[in-house]
Amino acid sequence: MSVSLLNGSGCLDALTAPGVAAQLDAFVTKTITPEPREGNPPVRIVETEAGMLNSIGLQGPGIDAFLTETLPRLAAQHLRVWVSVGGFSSSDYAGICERLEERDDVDVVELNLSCPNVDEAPESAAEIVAACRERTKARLYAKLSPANSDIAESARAVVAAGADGLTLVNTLRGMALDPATLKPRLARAFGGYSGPALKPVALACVLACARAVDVPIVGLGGVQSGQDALELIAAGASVVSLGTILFTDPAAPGRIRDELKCEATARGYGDPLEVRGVANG
Amino acid sequence: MSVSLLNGSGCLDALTAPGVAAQLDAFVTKTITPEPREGNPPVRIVETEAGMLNSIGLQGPGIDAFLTETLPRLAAQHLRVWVSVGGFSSSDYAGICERLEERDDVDVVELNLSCPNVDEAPESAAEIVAACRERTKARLYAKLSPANSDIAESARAVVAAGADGLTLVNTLRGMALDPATLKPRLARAFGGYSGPALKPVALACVLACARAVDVPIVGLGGVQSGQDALELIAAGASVVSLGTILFTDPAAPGRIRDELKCEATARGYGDPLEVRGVANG
Amino acid sequence: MTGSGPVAGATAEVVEVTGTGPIGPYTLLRVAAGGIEPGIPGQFFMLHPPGHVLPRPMSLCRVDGGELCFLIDAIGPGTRTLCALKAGERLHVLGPLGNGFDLDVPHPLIVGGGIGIAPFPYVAQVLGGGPAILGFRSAHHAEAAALLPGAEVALDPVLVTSLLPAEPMDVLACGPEPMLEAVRARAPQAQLAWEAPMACGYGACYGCVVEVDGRLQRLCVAGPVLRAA
Amino acid sequence: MTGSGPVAGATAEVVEVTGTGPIGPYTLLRVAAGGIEPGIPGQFFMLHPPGHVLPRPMSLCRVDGGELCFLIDAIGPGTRTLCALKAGERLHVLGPLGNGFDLDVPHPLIVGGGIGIAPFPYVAQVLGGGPAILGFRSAHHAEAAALLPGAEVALDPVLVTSLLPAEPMDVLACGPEPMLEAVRARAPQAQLAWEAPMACGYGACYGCVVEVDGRLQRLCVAGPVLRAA
Ligand SMILES: Cc1cc2nc3c(=O)[nH]c(=O)nc-3n(C[C@H](O)[C@H](O)[C@H](O)COP(=O)(O)OP(=O)(O)OC[C@H]3O[C@@H](n4cnc5c(N)ncnc54)[C@H](O)[C@@H]3O)c2cc1C
Ligand SMILES: Cc1cc2nc3c(=O)[nH]c(=O)nc-3n(C[C@H](O)[C@H](O)[C@H](O)COP(=O)(O)OP(=O)(O)OC[C@H]3O[C@@H](n4cnc5c(N)ncnc54)[C@H](O)[C@@H]3O)c2cc1C
Ligand SMILES: Cc1cc2nc3c(=O)[nH]c(=O)nc-3n(C[C@H](O)[C@H](O)[C@H](O)COP(=O)(O)O)c2cc1C
Ligand SMILES: Cc1cc2nc3c(=O)[nH]c(=O)nc-3n(C[C@H](O)[C@H](O)[C@H](O)COP(=O)(O)O)c2cc1C
Ligand code: FES
Ligand code: FES
Repeated sequence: MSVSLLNGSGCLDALTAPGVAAQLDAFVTKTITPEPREGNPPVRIVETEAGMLNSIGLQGPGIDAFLTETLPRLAAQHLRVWVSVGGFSSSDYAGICERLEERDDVDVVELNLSCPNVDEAPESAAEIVAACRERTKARLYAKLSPANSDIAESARAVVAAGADGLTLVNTLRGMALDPATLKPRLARAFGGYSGPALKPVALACVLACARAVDVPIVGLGGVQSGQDALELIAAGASVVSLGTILFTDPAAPGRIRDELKCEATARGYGDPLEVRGVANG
Repeated sequence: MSVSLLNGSGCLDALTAPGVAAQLDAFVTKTITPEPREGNPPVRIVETEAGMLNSIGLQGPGIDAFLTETLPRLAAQHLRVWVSVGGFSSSDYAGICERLEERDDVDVVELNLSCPNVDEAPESAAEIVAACRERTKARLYAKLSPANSDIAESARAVVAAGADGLTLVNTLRGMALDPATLKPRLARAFGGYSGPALKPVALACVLACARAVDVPIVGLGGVQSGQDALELIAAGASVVSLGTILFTDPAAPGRIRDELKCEATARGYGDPLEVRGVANG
Repeated sequence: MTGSGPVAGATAEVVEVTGTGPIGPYTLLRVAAGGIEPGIPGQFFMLHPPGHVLPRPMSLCRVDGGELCFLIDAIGPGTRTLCALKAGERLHVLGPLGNGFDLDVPHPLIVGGGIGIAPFPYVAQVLGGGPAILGFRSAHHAEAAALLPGAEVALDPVLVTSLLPAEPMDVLACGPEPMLEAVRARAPQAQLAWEAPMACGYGACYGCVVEVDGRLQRLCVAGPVLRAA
Repeated sequence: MTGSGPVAGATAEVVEVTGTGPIGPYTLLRVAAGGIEPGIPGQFFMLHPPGHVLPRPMSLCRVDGGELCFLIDAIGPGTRTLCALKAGERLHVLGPLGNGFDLDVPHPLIVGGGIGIAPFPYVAQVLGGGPAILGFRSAHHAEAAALLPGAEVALDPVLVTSLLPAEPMDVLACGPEPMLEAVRARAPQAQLAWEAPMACGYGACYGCVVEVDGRLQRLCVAGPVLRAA
């Protein structure tokens, strides 16, 4: 078993790009909410110097249509499916977990505890995880925000509450202004900051959490190459996700899988997974 | 009165580079702690794709030597002085504030509530501000971390506790690995992430806080040009600080002051300060 | 208005980047097609300006023996980087993407405004000519009309819509939003090529949504060419 | 070992960047001096590789009629960018910085290891010649000895310290840390030019600290040239 490559939630639609999803070890859905959502008004994306901002705002069909329409079509593509779950209260999250519990075509439930584009649930990440844990036996991954003064502490709390793994990291909150008018470029002013600029932050979060808890970690944030992926593994991840890079290079999963293998071999490792935790110590 | 330009704390030593400090409207000291500190072991700095990491670890003379040696030499340079204060408990901070209270050569006391390179005080930012407020009548600025899930809420809390202004933002926590060995490049693994990559985060924090509180804001994070400075002002800052840019360009304060004036004029403003808050609304 | 297929990317070599001479302020970026299919006129490609985080959507302007040509208006950092490429440099090209024009119509009429001329030289190549009306901001901009020989040209303040013929035609339009809205009002059967900021161009990011039939839909998947009504 | 003054920066034009021909794997970057003072041998300049966030410290290698020459070993992203500069491109240069060699000594002896040869051609220019011992990893690297005509050359596994003369000399040394430590042990009066990663080069960042006299001091201010004992 080697390193698995996934997509970051919200960075791929397997239904419109099946060939891209087919390169992945599992497909992560865009975050699903209890009700259908239109998402935020456009402009929703803008490029910055070493990253991008998005303010999609969780556009999606809601859990009902997801179960009846989306999930069967994903299953037909023979994809392993991770379902990303969002909401505005712990009962939103727990309710979706309960609905997913009936399905055997869901591999992992990833709790998006950290979307910078919608108002947050008033409960803590650990409270939401605990509420979900009561309602499902599925594997639960907690996706944490890097905008956290002590992410290791949050990691301990969500693992204590029942998370089986961590996904690190979601976007930071950022803003960009139009150079001429000095007005925000995004209709909602704020957006989630992703891409290469996020990589040092993701690496720090993965190492800090790998030291704090003993669960599998999905590393993501600014991965563009096999070298970047290998660094996240060295920091403690055992799975790597690709986000923003998919927008410039839909062939990235295959390319990065190859590069990862080469980079590991060049350093004398038989398999990229052997690199796990090398940065620690 | 126009926009003042300062240096970010820890990004300039006025004693070794008086000509650089002389270009500024006020000089901000490196964070002063109660006792002398050696700081962290080297390697302490590393460049990343669009930023840098530092793990200086508050190397400094401590408050006693600062008062007897450093401050008189700064005064002899006719600099307006902002003293950055740090510590490991609210009584550390308050104790330094009390010592500074005797001095009339200190313009502003900036409380560094957010250094990613030392263990944090266990109290909240607001508790530290409140403890300092009790001990000094000096103008108190609270310097906040962007690693915060709700910085507007922190801003409200520190202002309610008596802060006269905000400094936004300090560095994020980041890490970089040696590409060959996959070990951390910094001796302490983690460092504070600054430079251009931080700019979208700083802009978002300044706008969020400008909407939440009505106190002066010092904006900093990734400023490289007059355009960048103007954007922070549009987001709500009335003072702009220069950090990482000083390392490549010690003439940046003069250059950016000129550029700021030109950029404002080109957009029909008589003075850069008129741009304040334009991004809001 | 069809064309969706697998998402195909390739690294292409720049053959030449022309200056601003005979085509107004625009730049013609010519890249070696290699194995890249030109697709259907009105489809677009994502061109990745080296050093940038995101690619930029561009209509295919013309196909010249083994070359794909893009007509670019340098309005910001990404388009400026694309226009500054030199012969021999390489860039990543993804496409063809989205849904192009349905050219199987009895009376095609090309209507372009400004840089909205971009997809039409290729349209004309496929149609083998046909009537065209182009609007430009200035005589300098109108030099680009040379890319579509025989086109009728309107200069500001004359609007292209004022030159639309009385008899109903199958309008194929691309240009600034106000122009497309005006065309839509006049010609409900028109096929309109819209723009929106895009991050991926293939349905992955949900960044490019526009309101279609009362819902926010991804322009890169549902368009960029949409029926007026 | 003096030289601190105001921090002076300038944008300088690249005159030429030589290949790897006669100087081993190293590259000689030659920039127009303009108004930049060369300073004292052993002082350094911060060269800003375009597109990077931080400048890189480089010893001045040689002064040739209106040109400042830097000898660069491309070991990472910043030095690779510097070595890839083309004639006519511009870069930001800050300096001279720090404390150089005190050349007012009776019996100067140059001792360099690898890229540590960099400051010595300028030392020899100022001294008007003098004895030199250089150590290199390979014959290819040793081609760089051509920059210091008359120097004695040791190739690995022979160490430069084994070539140090018995009589006491005023050693001026630059090279890898183990070499400097070995020289320090043999010649307590030696002047050693150290290296440390630097962000600013002028005392602003506290990034470049090394232990001097039992305390962590900024190498860019206290050095880079320090007395061995
Ligand atoms: C399907 C499609 C086909 C296109 N074909 C062409 C073409 O053939 N030739 C050509 O020159 N341009 C074309 N464009 C527009 C082009 O993609 C944008 O001009 C480009 O992305 C701008 O990037 P930039 O970095 O230069 O400017 P930015 O800094 O991204 O933008 C500068 C200004 O333009 C606005 N803007 C940016 N992107 C768009 C967009 N896609 N639509 C509307 N406004 C935008 C921004 O809000 C900003 O005000 C097309 C767009 C689409 C969606
Ligand atoms: C005063 C001074 C003078 C110098 N003069 C020269 C010179 O004339 N010619 C020359 O080629 N080099 C010189 N150097 C070294 C040069 O500055 C570094 O090689 C360069 O900064 C590396 O940058 P990079 O981005 O290429 O590599 P990086 O990615 O920064 O580094 C690659 C590897 O080298 C290590 N490293 C980086 N910088 C230094 C450093 N300053 N000291 C020790 N190890 C480091 C890193 O830890 C890493 O392992 C000098 C250094 C100093 C302090
Ligand atoms: C356009 C876009 C949409 C996103 N939508 C979601 C989402 O719905 N749920 C979620 O958990 N993360 C979402 N993310 C965050 C990514 O999954 C990922 O955590 C982040 O982009 C960092 O990775 P990257 O730097 O590789 O892009 C989104 C990111 C982008 C760029
Ligand atoms: C080398 C270095 C040292 C710093 N030391 C301090 C410090 O002592 N106290 C403090 O409040 N901030 C410190 N900072 C943070 C800066 O003041 C500033 O908040 C940050 O660098 C963001 O601005 P920039 O992107 O312009 O550099 C330091 C930053 C750097 C790069
Ligand atoms: S551009 Fe990404 S979904 Fe349309
Ligand atoms: S390099 Fe910044 S203090 Fe020495």
